[in-house]
Amino acid sequence: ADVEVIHWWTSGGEQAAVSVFAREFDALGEDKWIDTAIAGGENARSATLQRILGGDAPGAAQFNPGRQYEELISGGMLLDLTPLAEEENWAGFIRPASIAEACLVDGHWWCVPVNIHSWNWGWASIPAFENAGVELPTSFEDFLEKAPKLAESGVIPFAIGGESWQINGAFGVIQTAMLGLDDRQKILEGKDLELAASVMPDVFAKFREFKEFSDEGSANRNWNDTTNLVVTDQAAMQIMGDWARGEFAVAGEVAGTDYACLALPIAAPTVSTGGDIFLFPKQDDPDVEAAQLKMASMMVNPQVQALFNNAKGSMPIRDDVDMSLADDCMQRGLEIIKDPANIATDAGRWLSNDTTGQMNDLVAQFWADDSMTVESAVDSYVNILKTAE
Amino acid sequence: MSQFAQSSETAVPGNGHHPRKARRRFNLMSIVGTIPMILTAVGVFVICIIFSFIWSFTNSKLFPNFNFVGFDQYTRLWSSDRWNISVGNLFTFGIFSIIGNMVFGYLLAVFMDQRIKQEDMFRSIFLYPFAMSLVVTGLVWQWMFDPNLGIQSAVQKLGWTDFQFAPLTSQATAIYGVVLGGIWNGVGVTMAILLAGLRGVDAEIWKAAKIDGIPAWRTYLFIVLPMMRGAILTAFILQCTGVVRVYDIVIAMTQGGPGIATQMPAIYVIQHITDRANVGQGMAAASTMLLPVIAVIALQFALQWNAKRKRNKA
Amino acid sequence: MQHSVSIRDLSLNFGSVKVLEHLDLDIAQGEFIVLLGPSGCGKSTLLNCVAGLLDVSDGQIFIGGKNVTWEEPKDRGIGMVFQSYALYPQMTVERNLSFGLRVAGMKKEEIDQRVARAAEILQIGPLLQRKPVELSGGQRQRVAIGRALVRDVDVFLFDEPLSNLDAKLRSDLRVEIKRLHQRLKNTMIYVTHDQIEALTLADRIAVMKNGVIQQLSDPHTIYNKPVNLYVAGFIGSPQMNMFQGSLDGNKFVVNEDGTEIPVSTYEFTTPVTGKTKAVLGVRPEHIMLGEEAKGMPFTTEIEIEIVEPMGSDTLAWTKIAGHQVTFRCNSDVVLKTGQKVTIGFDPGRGSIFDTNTTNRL
Amino acid sequence: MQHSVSIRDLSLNFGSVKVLEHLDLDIAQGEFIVLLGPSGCGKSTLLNCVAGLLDVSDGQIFIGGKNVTWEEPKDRGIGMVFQSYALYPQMTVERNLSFGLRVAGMKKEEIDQRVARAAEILQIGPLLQRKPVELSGGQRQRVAIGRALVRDVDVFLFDEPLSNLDAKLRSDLRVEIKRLHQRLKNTMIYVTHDQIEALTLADRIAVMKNGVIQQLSDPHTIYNKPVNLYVAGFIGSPQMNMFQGSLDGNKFVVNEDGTEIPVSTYEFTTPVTGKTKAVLGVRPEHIMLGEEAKGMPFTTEIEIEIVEPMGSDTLAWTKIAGHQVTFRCNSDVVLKTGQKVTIGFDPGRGSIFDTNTTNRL
Amino acid sequence: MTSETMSVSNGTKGAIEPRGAKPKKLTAARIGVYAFLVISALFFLMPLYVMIVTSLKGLPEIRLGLLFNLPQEITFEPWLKAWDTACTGRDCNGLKPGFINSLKITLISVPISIVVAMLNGYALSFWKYKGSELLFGILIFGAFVPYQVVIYPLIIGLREVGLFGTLPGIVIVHTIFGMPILTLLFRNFFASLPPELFKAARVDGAGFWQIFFQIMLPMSVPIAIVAVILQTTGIWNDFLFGTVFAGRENMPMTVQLNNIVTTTTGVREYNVNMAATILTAAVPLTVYFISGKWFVRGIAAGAVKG
Ligand SMILES: Nc1ncnc2c1ncn2[C@@H]1O[C@H](COP(=O)(O)OP(=O)(O)OP(=O)(O)O)[C@@H](O)[C@H]1O
Ligand SMILES: Nc1ncnc2c1ncn2[C@@H]1O[C@H](COP(=O)(O)OP(=O)(O)OP(=O)(O)O)[C@@H](O)[C@H]1O
Ligand SMILES: [Mg+2]
Ligand SMILES: [Mg+2]
Repeated sequence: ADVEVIHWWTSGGEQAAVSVFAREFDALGEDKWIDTAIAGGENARSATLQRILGGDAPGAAQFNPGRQYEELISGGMLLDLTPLAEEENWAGFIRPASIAEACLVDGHWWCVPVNIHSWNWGWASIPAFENAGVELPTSFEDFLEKAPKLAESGVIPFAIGGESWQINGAFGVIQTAMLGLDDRQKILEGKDLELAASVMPDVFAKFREFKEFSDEGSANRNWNDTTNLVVTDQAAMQIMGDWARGEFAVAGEVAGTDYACLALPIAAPTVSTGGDIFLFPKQDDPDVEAAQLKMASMMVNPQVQALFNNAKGSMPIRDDVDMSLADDCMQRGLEIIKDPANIATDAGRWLSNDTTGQMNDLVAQFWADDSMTVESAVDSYVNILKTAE
Repeated sequence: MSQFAQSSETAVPGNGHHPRKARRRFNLMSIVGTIPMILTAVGVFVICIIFSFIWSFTNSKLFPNFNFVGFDQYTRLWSSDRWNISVGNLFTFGIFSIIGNMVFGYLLAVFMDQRIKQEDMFRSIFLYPFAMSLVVTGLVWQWMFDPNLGIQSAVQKLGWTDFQFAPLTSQATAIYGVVLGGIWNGVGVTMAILLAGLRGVDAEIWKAAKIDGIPAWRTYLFIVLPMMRGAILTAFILQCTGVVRVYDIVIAMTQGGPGIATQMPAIYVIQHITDRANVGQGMAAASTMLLPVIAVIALQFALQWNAKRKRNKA
Repeated sequence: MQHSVSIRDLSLNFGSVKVLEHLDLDIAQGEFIVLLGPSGCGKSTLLNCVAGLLDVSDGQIFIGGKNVTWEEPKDRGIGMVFQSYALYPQMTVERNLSFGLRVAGMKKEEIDQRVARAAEILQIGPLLQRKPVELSGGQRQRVAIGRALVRDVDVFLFDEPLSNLDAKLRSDLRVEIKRLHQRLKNTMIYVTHDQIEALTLADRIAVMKNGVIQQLSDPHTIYNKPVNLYVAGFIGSPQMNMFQGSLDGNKFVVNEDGTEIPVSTYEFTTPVTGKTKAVLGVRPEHIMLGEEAKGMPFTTEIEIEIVEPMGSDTLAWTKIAGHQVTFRCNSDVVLKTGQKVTIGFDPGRGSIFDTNTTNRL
Repeated sequence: MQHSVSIRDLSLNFGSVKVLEHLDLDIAQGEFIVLLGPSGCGKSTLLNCVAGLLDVSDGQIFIGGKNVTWEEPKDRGIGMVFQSYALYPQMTVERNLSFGLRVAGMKKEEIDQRVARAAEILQIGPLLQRKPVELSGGQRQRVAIGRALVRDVDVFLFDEPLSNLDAKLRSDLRVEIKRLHQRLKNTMIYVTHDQIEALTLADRIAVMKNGVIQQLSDPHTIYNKPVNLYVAGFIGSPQMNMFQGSLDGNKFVVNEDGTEIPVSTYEFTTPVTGKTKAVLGVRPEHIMLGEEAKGMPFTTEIEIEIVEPMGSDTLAWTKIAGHQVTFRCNSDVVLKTGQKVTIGFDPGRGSIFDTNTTNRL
Repeated sequence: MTSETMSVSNGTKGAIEPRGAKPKKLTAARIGVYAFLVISALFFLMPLYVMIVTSLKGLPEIRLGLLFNLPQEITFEPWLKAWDTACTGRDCNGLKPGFINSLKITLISVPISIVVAMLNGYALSFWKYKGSELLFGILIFGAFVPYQVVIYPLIIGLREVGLFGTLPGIVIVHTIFGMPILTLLFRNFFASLPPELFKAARVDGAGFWQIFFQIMLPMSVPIAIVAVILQTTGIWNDFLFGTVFAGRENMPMTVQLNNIVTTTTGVREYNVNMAATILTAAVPLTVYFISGKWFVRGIAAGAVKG
């Protein structure tokens, strides 16, 4: 039977990646992949939810790992993948654990993780640093020391855009760097308010130091226009997820000569476990259900994972995948991910979208509004954690 | 007389008894014809509003539920910086964009009214933005307000190096940049409505004003403008609905930024209902937004009722 | 006798505003009734009630002996003509005329025949294929009448059908309506605030004020024997000349300067005894000039203030005993402003009203 | 003599439509001129040219001896009153009156004085603080006149000022305008299509047709000696009775049935020789009835078709020699439809026109 | 008439006797009028200009950031791509496929929503019943409710009648959301018609539907044009309802436009975005340019009264 898939992969690389899934699925037999692309995660997720509500659920739908779909699970709206997962022993090969946990709730598999995207990257323009006569940074402190020099040489030391998720992403990376994984987890998962109150002021204060080195035009810039500043050597560095690599590739830049990908924190590189998952809303038609299971199985298949992640530029959710085609930066990431100690679980695992949203708002406001004190920002931060569920 | 009445009554059997009570004729077809309206008004809007209120007292997350939590959602709403800023922005945006639209729209209408040769062309130019999707035109405006790409840099390159025009980059001015975009988008329709209103003004008023020696601008301002109540009201209502629902243009131009400086209540509502999966909070915000609208409409009804009562008395 | 239209105890309110209250009116078969009154007195409201376009608050309406109080307009056997013509703008004249018949599902031949007859009566044959915008005001009104005509009904209702036309057309169409009535012999109810129309057209005129019929009589009576001050003042152009004063035996004493006017020729409807405050009304054409004034019970010399030549006759304005007075004279007489002339009148041809009750004495 | 308003060789086109062509008109100081004509004949256009509200295509306009052809309206020394009143709706009456003066920067005392004077003349003192919506039609028109009055100008222009009012108000205000003229003695140019207004108000009437002045004379001449068929037909209500026929020596022979009417009493303006096709026109009030008809050069017995009692007099419709004829008689005479009566007239009081040129013979 | 007021007399007066037509002179006021209009027009056209030149540039040229410069090398590649080959998910057919869907949705929804609103306005003007004014008040109120608030009940309602995710479903949704403003428009229009027209038709025996279809409907052409313009724009540009209610087969063009324009993690092709936007706006723009004249006239025909 046909399986309609809602996703938000609409741009070049994404399109190639989704085509891998579709092609592979279609190749499995008479079942067909019906593609419904809706750009923008928000739009696509809303459409999925509303269509589930309207009794016209798609066969599969893309989500981000997190807590958004908790209610779909508890409401019994999703197909239970556990028998399949146990049969194929997903628990055995899906790594890191935090990615598996996104789908493994109360011992049942409710979704399929398909890739890993890490936020913890810094993208630096090597010519920009060379022109300013400084080395690539070795830490955020180091970067902030070198930044004035960079500014003098006429480049924007710290490139950032205006979208709140960009700002919050960079903030998260800096937070990870300053607190370390354990404290971060205590605060975000454990909601340790005291700890947050004691350590977050430094994070906010540090974060504000970066602002001085950003440019006037950042306020409304898209992330990729921001990346373009690095590509064209107008800016020295940007903190952005691993998808930024595509921008450099399109511009024909070569990692190591034209730009450098710094796994963050530079001293102890980590990988955050963002990424994509698919969930499979319950259907009336048993044929469709069979096809859904076939699709789930296909998505974790090692060959498919290899093809897919190479196309997408993301890391696979299993180790036994041939990623020899991947570029240097990704190879770096694949190295880092091998050690579970380097895994920075995506905050979305612990925080509801509502909470994440409030944090986005807070961080963006703090970034833009110089009159907001660190204290009041921390107060708000703690308060958000306190009321988080 | 009464005798006649009786005989006539009896002559026509089945026509009731005297005195016959008045019976309002009830028109079934009118109700049948407006079934869509009844369904929409009652079945959609009323139900929505009622449920919005109910859900605003629950902790509904992704889907609406009925776990009541009292006024928690409202407490959170009004303690949220973002909401407070949004409300402030709505007023700033509303006041400036409505005034801007009206003033600019009226000016355009007045100038269009000067027996312009190329009226068709100008009208099309002023109207076309209304037909364009804001998703991209917002982006273009963002470019044009960009200090490094847009108007500022273009003018600076012409020699005025001190020229500063990048409203969207500062928290203080970003909302006015959005206002400008909003005016660009909507002023054409306002112009068309006001132009229609202008053309509806009695030509003899113009003649009278000319004979009185009243300069054209004063005629437009003090005589004609107050005569265009219908047109102004229509334009005003259209704009109010636009202002309350303002969403696309902000998303396209600033995404609510810098920071949260240009957030709007509608964005707050929509984000909470959808991506942030906090329907309770979204509904609390929506219900709050509806209160002033309800107040205005209630006021309108009260005024009408009062005027009617007065008229009846007179 | 079978009345064509009977209105019994009719009341109508708009909300709390009472426009008509306990109104009775009987109209004979073939009679031409004109409802005359100032703007807002409820003429159109009454007509709309008869037509079934307004729901009455109380009372009944009979047409052709049938109680039609709650009947649909189309089932009442009426045709109606409006001031604004109310032609359907997108239809040709022919379709305008036939619309009602087509709606009723009448046969094609029958429709054609009726339209042809109406077109012949109203001489609008050449206009049948035009749209209303291509017609002049008079032609439009004729089509509007035609629309009532084709319905082949007993009762015609007219709501100020001529007031949108200019003076000349108005008088032409007035005659046409009169002819039409003579030819068709239908019952007609005609609303107007133009007293000339009322006087020339009506078999009987109902003069209305604030929703109440003041007087219902033939034009001659209405004009010459108005029942009260209101009717006297409303009918006649220029207005009847009014003298404020008091009756004292056979004399009418004008308030201002005590001028005495003998009223022994006047036929009182009610015997008057003692001194009564009263108003004496004299129509402008009953005031005579020069030679003709000589034999009149009351004569006086006055100075002409304004002269209004109207072609066929001439109006002159002056003062008698401190009251503004108009009189009408032959257009052959040459009058000049400031000229002194003798005028006189016979109060027997005038009207006398009680100042308090305003009723005719 | 110094003319108050002189129009010389005036032409006006709207695009290719020529509305006025080579029009000349001289108006004396203090004269009351009425422009009379059917709708669309260019009356308003001419008035607007004088007021400076339309730019003329050719020719000149002089007011008070000054060439004002390209002057701004406010500088021409004119005041204008419009059909729709054109009051500024949101201003009180007082501000309506004073707005122009205030804009011109006049001193407060002067303004107050002028407004007070206008209010006194027009008796609108108590209304000064009201807004136009709170006024009746007649009051509005009075305010509109007041607005022209305060300008203290020599020339008043009226564009159908009374045609939005009902019959009664119209005749009242007509008299007021006449009084105003007598009091102020300004030059007034008054546009109307109502011939009664024209006849009663004018010192001279200019009858227009298609942008051309047909006849410019005093009302008596216009009424009694129309220069052509058009003027004869346009003036007079009901219309002049027209007989188609031909002149043969001292006789007028009606086409239809060869009835002969002796015209020896008629004063020809041009000598007529031989047999000429002509139209004989007789005004309704010049047709006499019964006893009075006896001595007339032409008498006949007819049957009454329609009777229109108008209160002060009565119109009757009949046929003479195949022509529709109306005559006016005293309202005391009782006429009935179908009644046979003798009527007669004196062609010497009528008008005879050449059928071809339509000019008076 | 009004427009004469701005014409200014030249100075010739007094002794010299001017003949002939008033000399035409370009006065300061006239120049000011045109200057204002031209500057305003530039303000309005600027974004369109930027969009057009951007859509004709290659990506490298765009990256230079010279927004207002004309393209050094004109390329129509982006237009072809936007229409024909741009990928929106797995399918790479550009805007093309959605065009038909949008056309379908618009062509069906516009007349239906207009007829429904016309009926409402007609009933509210001529056939008032108890509560009809209240209904109208609620409707106007609905014009202020953010769409998303109303979506849940609508989804559930349409699900219950089995129309969720179908063409009739999306038509109903557009009809509902177009109703408040359109009803206001038509009500005002009908209220400005002479009531005698209605009365005459009643006397002629026509009922609710006959008067509506045979008399009122043909008369409301001017205002219907206004409604068509407003609705076409609204429905054609709708994204929200299209994604939720139309169902997969009927996804409107804006979904594809959005897919082309919005990228979360991918390269943005601005030139294609601009071309796509202009292409998407083509239909409403055409409607505007063709019927702009009627727009003002239609509004004048009654929408501004009352
Ligand atoms: N729909 C309505 N609602 C409330 N009052 C109304 C309505 N229609 C008419 N009236 C009032 O009823 C009274 C009578 O109105 P009607 O139209 O019958 O007067 P009329 O005699 O026909 O006047 P006119 O000569 O101006 O036509 C007026 O005072 C008017 O204000
Ligand atoms: N602005 C205009 N453009 C073109 N033609 C016009 C214009 N104004 C008037 N006309 C034409 O000029 C002619 C004269 O019009 P005008 O208004 O002077 O007539 P009028 O005698 O005042 O008629 P009415 O009694 O109806 O007011 C008419 O045929 C009219 O159609
Ligand atoms: Mg009436
Ligand atoms: Mg005119």
